[in-house]
Amino acid sequence: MICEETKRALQKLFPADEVIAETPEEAVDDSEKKAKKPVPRANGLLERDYAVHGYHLDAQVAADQVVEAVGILDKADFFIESITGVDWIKDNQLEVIYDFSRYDFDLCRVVIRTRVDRNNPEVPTITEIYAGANWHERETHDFFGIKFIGHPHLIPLLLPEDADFHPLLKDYKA
Amino acid sequence: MNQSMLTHPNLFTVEGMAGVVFLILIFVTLTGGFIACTSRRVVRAIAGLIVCFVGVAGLYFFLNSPFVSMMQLLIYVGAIAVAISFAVMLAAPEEKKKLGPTGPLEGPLAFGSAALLAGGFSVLVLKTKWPAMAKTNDGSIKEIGIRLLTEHSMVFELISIVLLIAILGALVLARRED
Amino acid sequence: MRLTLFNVVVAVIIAIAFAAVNAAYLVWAERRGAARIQRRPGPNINGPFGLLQPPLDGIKLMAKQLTIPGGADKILFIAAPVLAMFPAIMSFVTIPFSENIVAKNMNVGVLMIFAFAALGSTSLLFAGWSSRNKYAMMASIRAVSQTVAYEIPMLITTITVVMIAGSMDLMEIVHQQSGSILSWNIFPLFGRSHNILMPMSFLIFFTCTLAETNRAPFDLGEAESELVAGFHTEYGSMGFGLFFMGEYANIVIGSCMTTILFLGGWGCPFGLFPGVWWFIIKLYLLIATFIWIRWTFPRTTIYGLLNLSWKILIPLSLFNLLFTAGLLKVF
Amino acid sequence: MVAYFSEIYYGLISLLEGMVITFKEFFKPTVTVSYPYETLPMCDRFRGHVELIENEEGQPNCVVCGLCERACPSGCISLAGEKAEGEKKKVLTKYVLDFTRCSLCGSCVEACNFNALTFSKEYNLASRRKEDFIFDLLGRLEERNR
Amino acid sequence: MSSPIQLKPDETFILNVGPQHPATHGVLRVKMEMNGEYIVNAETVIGYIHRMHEKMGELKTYPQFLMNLSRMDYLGALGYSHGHVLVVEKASGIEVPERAEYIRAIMVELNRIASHLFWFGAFVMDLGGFSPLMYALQDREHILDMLEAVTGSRLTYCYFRYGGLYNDVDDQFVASARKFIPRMRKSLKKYHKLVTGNVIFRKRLEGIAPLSKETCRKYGASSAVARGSGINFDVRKNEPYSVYPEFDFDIPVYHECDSLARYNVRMDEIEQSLRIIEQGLDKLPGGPIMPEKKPKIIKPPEGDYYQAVETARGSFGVRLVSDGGKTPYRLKLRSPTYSNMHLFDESCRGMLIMDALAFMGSLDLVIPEIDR
Amino acid sequence: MAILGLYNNLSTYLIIAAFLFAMGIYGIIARRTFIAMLIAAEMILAGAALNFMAFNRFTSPDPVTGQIFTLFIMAIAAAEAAIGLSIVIAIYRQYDSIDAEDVVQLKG
Repeated sequence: MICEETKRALQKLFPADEVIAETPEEAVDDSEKKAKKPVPRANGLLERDYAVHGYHLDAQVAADQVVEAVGILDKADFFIESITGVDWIKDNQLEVIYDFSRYDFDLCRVVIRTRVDRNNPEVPTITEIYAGANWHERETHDFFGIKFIGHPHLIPLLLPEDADFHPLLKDYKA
Repeated sequence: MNQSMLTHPNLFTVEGMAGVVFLILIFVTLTGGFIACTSRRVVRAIAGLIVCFVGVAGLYFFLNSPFVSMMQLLIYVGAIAVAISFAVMLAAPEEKKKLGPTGPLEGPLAFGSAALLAGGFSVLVLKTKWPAMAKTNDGSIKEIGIRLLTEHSMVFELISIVLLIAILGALVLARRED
Repeated sequence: MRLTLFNVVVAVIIAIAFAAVNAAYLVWAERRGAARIQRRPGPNINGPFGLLQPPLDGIKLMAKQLTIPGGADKILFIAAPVLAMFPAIMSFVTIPFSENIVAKNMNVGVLMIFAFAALGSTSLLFAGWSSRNKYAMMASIRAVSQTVAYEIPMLITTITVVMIAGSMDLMEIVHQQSGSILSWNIFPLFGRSHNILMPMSFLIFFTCTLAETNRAPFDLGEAESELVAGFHTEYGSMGFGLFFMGEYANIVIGSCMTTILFLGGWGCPFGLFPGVWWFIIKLYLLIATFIWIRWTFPRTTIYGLLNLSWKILIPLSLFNLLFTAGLLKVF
Repeated sequence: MVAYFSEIYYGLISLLEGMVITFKEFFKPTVTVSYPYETLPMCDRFRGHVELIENEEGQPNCVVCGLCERACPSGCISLAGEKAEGEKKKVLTKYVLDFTRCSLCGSCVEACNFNALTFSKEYNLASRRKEDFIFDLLGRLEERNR
Repeated sequence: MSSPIQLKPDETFILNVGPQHPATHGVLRVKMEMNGEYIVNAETVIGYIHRMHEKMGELKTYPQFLMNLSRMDYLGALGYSHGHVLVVEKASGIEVPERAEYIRAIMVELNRIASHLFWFGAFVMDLGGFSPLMYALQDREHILDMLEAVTGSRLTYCYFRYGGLYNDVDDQFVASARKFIPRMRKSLKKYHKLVTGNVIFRKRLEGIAPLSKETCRKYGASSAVARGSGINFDVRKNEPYSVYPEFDFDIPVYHECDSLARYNVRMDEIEQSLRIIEQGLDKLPGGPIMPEKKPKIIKPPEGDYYQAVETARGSFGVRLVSDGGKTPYRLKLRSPTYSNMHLFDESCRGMLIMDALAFMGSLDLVIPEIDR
Repeated sequence: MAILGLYNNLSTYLIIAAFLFAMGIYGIIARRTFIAMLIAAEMILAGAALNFMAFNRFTSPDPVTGQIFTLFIMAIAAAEAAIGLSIVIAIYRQYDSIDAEDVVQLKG
């Protein structure tokens, strides 16, 4: 199964002890428990319940590990679904979410996320690996102001070309 | 003065009409030629050339040769002028440099020599008495065809070879070296 | 017929009027025909069957301001639409609608029509060039390369017919097809030609007329889905109107030529009424086919179009020429 | 060589096939409706702009609960009512629909629990002035009753 | 079709296709660097009708946002609503009655046919044939009439509700849908004869604009763009949702990778959608269309949810990040044409402009859906 | 109305031909781009052809020869234009200019 293989491959990104500590298979879906601990989740790989969340693997990596993690998925023939961001203003963090899926019937959806500091959001680009990430990264830059280091053409895509605001930030007021 | 100058056709006869049309044709020819040679824009020069050739075709028509007149339109306007326009569009798309008035020899010099030529020829033409001879045939299309394939067949063949070589040469020259 | 001042003036006026009325009402016919094919009513508000639509459109066009884009070559920009109309009207002069209805019959009639058709392509060239618009420029280059490419098979096919008739006089060509319907040039076995390839040359000629007049499926010069409006992108008002009229006038001339060269001109398949009506029936049937084709097919590509000319039409028409020459020698 | 001629032949055949189809279509009746002169009836569930429903006495069913106002995603409904002396229910005094912002989603009708709102069948709503699209539904109701 | 010729900088010129160019079907602009009729480089500029649906999603409550989905794609609106209601139902655990699911599937497939029909007409019009558009619109009109009779609107349906539907279908709808299926099959035959077989049409599409599997994967293409390149990918089959596993239908896949393959995929999809509708009408169960117990205010529990559906234009994904409030914390709409369009820049290099515009037509673009 | 009878006069044609020829000469000398020179050359040819036609009409006993010669001139002109234009295009490719002065390397 490709899911298992990918999981194994992705797990190599994390130090062994960390993975064991942060892989409570069932507990994660328990929303009440999660609500009690407001601290953002530490980096690690989670296996999610597909029926509830709609994806299988959820890997949170450090910003500098993104390229490596995406490279693993590229080798396993995943296609890029989307890239987006989430503004966790309470934690003073921005999250970048990469969605990957597969064309064949061996279903496996993988989510890779990374959290960066809200004041200095910088993530390396993955356009070198997936050319299709280009627009997705530009869009994320438009909406959240996340800078993708090494992106070839990081100018506003959906917003007007002189836009200097980032509408999806929670503190943005129109 | 020539013998034909003595006829004075009335404006309201067919001959008079023809005279008016002829004057218009002279005007068209010379204006077209003037534009073609002096215009600073290439495309205008080509337009002038086309106008000039249409005028010349009209003159041929007056010279009792509708066939050559139509061929003039077909070849010069339909083929040569269009080909030149094509070359302009291919070679000078931006028209960055307009055609300068001055060339290797300065403008006045060229004008002088051209005026000298035109004047000299005109004087020569008017001074000379041209003998007229009796016609031996009517110069119809049929006659042209027969003569082309009998008397002038050699030239005809050579011309076709020249054209063929020209086409091949043009292809070779214009090809890009990949 | 004697050439008098009165005759000439009347002939020119009739030619212009014929071209203009044809252009206007062919637009109407085209719109109605297209609507019928697409199961719509088409223009039906102004006058009975919408017959007042074309003059009203004309008035609207004339009332509009002629705008000249900045940076355009003004003289050529204005001259181009006139140049589009002029050859079409000149060509009408020599077309025989019946034995009597012809402005000036010339013994080089065929050649004259081709000469003026060649003049017509320059108008596209200048329109595209002088507009200072990239779309117009590309379109005009396309349109001219297309006309140049299709002139060749068209001329060769015409030469075939001229060889059979032994004359370049349009009247003469029609006269030789007179008699029964079977002596028309399109029908191979009974007429003068004995050439079984005649239907094919008719097809080649018809295809070439489509291409020469920039009609669909060969309307690359005004390919509206890629080049906006082609060479007349920048034209509004009567400039556009003249191009429009020129296009329809060219269609009429192309159909006239097809009728004369292949369908026996004013020759009637069976008596009934005078020849000129037969000529007009044949003419408008051909034009209806033009419209029918226009609303059926998608557009070709520029290379598909040139390939069709150079790889199919020219070889076939050349073969046809040689074959006809051989037949004429034999019979 | 065979391929060359068969390509031409089948190409011609395919073109003729297409022409036969358009020829057949030419003689079929038209299917369009010339709009300003003829119109089609709107279907029962057509969602035009909203309208108030009246009871038997010609008064609106509305009890001024404000559910529609809250349900509207675009904030185009504004209504007001007052409690008359001795009455139990509030009486609607103003119901304004800003049609320029309405996207005809029907949330207001769905939110209404008192059968007070419905969709009208009006669709000819063109105007040059913005003010024409501020509908006073109460006034419209009165006008209908007159 | 690549141009190996090295060009001098002044041998190219910039052609600005759009935002009001007839071939772009809306306000899309492509800055093309041309060498004659060949495209050297292209840069797509989008965002002219960007409306920030995602921010609206964050500001509006769940039911209030429903109507925005149908404004994303005006041709195949129901598919987009479907994705949204599915993710919210999944997140908040709402059970959907079986009848509602069947009706949803039927409606989405009808809408898919309508969308494909419009695309067919517009695509042929891009190639210069106008009449097929009118024929396609006639057939589409039947679908719109049916949908209007049920949903109350013709394009921007706001029909799906969390847990069910806005209103039920009646017998008249079932009858007209049953009548529609054979009629559509007959029209399809007509289209194939009029357009698909036409030699001009085939010449324009065969072998034009090849897209490799690898390109599709790198750009995340879906729908006919992927299936025309030999990728057997359809969310309805790969990731079955709703009642799609109950239906017997095929995914048309073509391996030619050219524009004609993409065309063929969509035309075959109409046929497959007809099969789904046929089965759906046969199997349509009775019962309610809304669940009996449904939370009054929709507040999905905290978490991160994703749902992909196959709309007429490809794989549409909705990511819902909820913090347990009345409004979503983050709502990401992954539109399929966004990825499909992105291909264009790279793939059109070296093509003739007319081929490139035919290629653009074969991508089935709906600009409001790209811009969101 | 003597002016209306001009069309029946050999000298008229010859003078027009002389003017065309002179304008062609002027163009060749004064213009510096190849295409303009080509246009001028076409005009010289036209002038010559007009001369042939005029003599053919008015003085020659055999009115066919002149026409045939004119036809040959047209063929030559067409060949010349084809070759000339392809040279122009080749030169443009090589030197990025159709200006005769820019193409200095040809001077040898």
